[in-house]
Amino acid sequence: MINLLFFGRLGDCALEVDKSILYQDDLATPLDVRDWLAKAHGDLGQVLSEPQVLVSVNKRIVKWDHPLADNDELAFLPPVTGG
Amino acid sequence: MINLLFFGRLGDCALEVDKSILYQDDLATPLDVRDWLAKAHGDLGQVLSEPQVLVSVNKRIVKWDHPLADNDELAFLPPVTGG
Amino acid sequence: MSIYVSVQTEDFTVANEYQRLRQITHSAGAVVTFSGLVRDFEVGSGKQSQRDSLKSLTLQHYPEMTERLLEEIIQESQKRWSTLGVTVIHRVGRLLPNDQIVFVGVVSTHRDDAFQAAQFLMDYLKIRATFWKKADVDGTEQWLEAKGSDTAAAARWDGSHRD
Amino acid sequence: MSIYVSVQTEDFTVANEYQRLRQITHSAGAVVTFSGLVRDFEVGSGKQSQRDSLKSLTLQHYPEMTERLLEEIIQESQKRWSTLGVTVIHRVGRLLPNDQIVFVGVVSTHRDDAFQAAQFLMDYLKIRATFWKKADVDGTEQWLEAKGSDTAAAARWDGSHRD
Repeated sequence: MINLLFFGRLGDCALEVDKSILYQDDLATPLDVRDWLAKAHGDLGQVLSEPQVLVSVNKRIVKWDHPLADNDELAFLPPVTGG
Repeated sequence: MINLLFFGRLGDCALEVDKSILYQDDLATPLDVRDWLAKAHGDLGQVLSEPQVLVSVNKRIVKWDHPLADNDELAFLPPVTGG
Repeated sequence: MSIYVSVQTEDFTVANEYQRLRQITHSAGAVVTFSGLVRDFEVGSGKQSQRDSLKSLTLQHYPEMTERLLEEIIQESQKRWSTLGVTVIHRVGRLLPNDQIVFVGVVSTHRDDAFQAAQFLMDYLKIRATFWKKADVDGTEQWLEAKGSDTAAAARWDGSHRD
Repeated sequence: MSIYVSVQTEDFTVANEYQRLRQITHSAGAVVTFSGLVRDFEVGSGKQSQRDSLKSLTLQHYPEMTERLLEEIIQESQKRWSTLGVTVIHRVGRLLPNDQIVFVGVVSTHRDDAFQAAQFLMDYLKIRATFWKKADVDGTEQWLEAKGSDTAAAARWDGSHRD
């Protein structure tokens, strides 16, 4: 399984999304997952493609072509607004 | 009268000095007072002449040729070390 | 060097945090504390029309990742300034105007280190730590946008200058 | 803008001073506090040989003049930064290692103003306000010399830059 997390305003666009997806060969990178999500949820695909959105795997920021492994935690992060 | 104050290490050199002096024509400026003090107290005259020593009249920093008036409070201030 | 990091829903007490920092070492010469408060016009870029309309802020964060990032920011500050102890506390959950939201405290031997490190920590925390704010403005909830001024503030620490 | 200045023998409580600043206005977004402590190696320029040998510090000041100068320094800071409240407390009399000696607190809408103003106030207070320190080092009393580093610290604010 790949566990999905959507933070900030991304969460509002991902209410309908199953947060646990089957780990499979054609979802090998965060980019693959994003494209796959975009097929079923066009709005979500659009916000996830904004250039400021970062992606993390197991709580580390990674590039969009980072290889995914089974049981990874994949999170989509809009620009932070703490402090 | 002119009231004299000596702060910090200047005070240690002025223990013997009368802190209240008669206002008179030949003590018309802080410089005059300093020179007059130096006559009786050579050590004090020396430390008061160090370039870092500032002088104030009635709690305002002034130049050494500032005119003195009766009842002025004249203070000699070494470099400050607060904070 | 003593580090304390906490992401919490509970309020913090500046008095306690100050005492904690002060007691770390007898070499302490300077303690700087920064406390951030929720302003009633947090929304947008200070538009007058939105003043006084903020009802609450809700802070979300990414547990574990946030704490680790805060520790990394503190380690980064230690490369630049000589500090004896650092505390970073950030609240999450629902906050009201005038509530305390973030605390940064630094104890050092010399005052410049404490001042600079505290300011650096706040600047980097704003652009690096995984917090997100949602504002309730008169009953309408909206996620806040990142501010360009925060990115600019953090950028001033780039390069090798220690000042 | 609310100003509180005090030169006092009594200790101060950071908690109380923080509350005073916080309560000045609901526009407060940032509170910065600086507390200076008496270090056990205050004497000289940090020579290791004199570490741990400071028994006490005795602070003298020029009553009325000091308070006026502190107010002038605060007014000067207001020309440069937008602050909502400033507190400066300086203790005089006999102090022991680890005692609190000076407090500067600033409340502002934005954090940069509070940080910069607090640092400016400390820098100028050190070179302008009429305080003198005498150290008791193992039973020998000596007046402390002004530090060149303090003059340099204050000089960085010269010119028109607000950064």
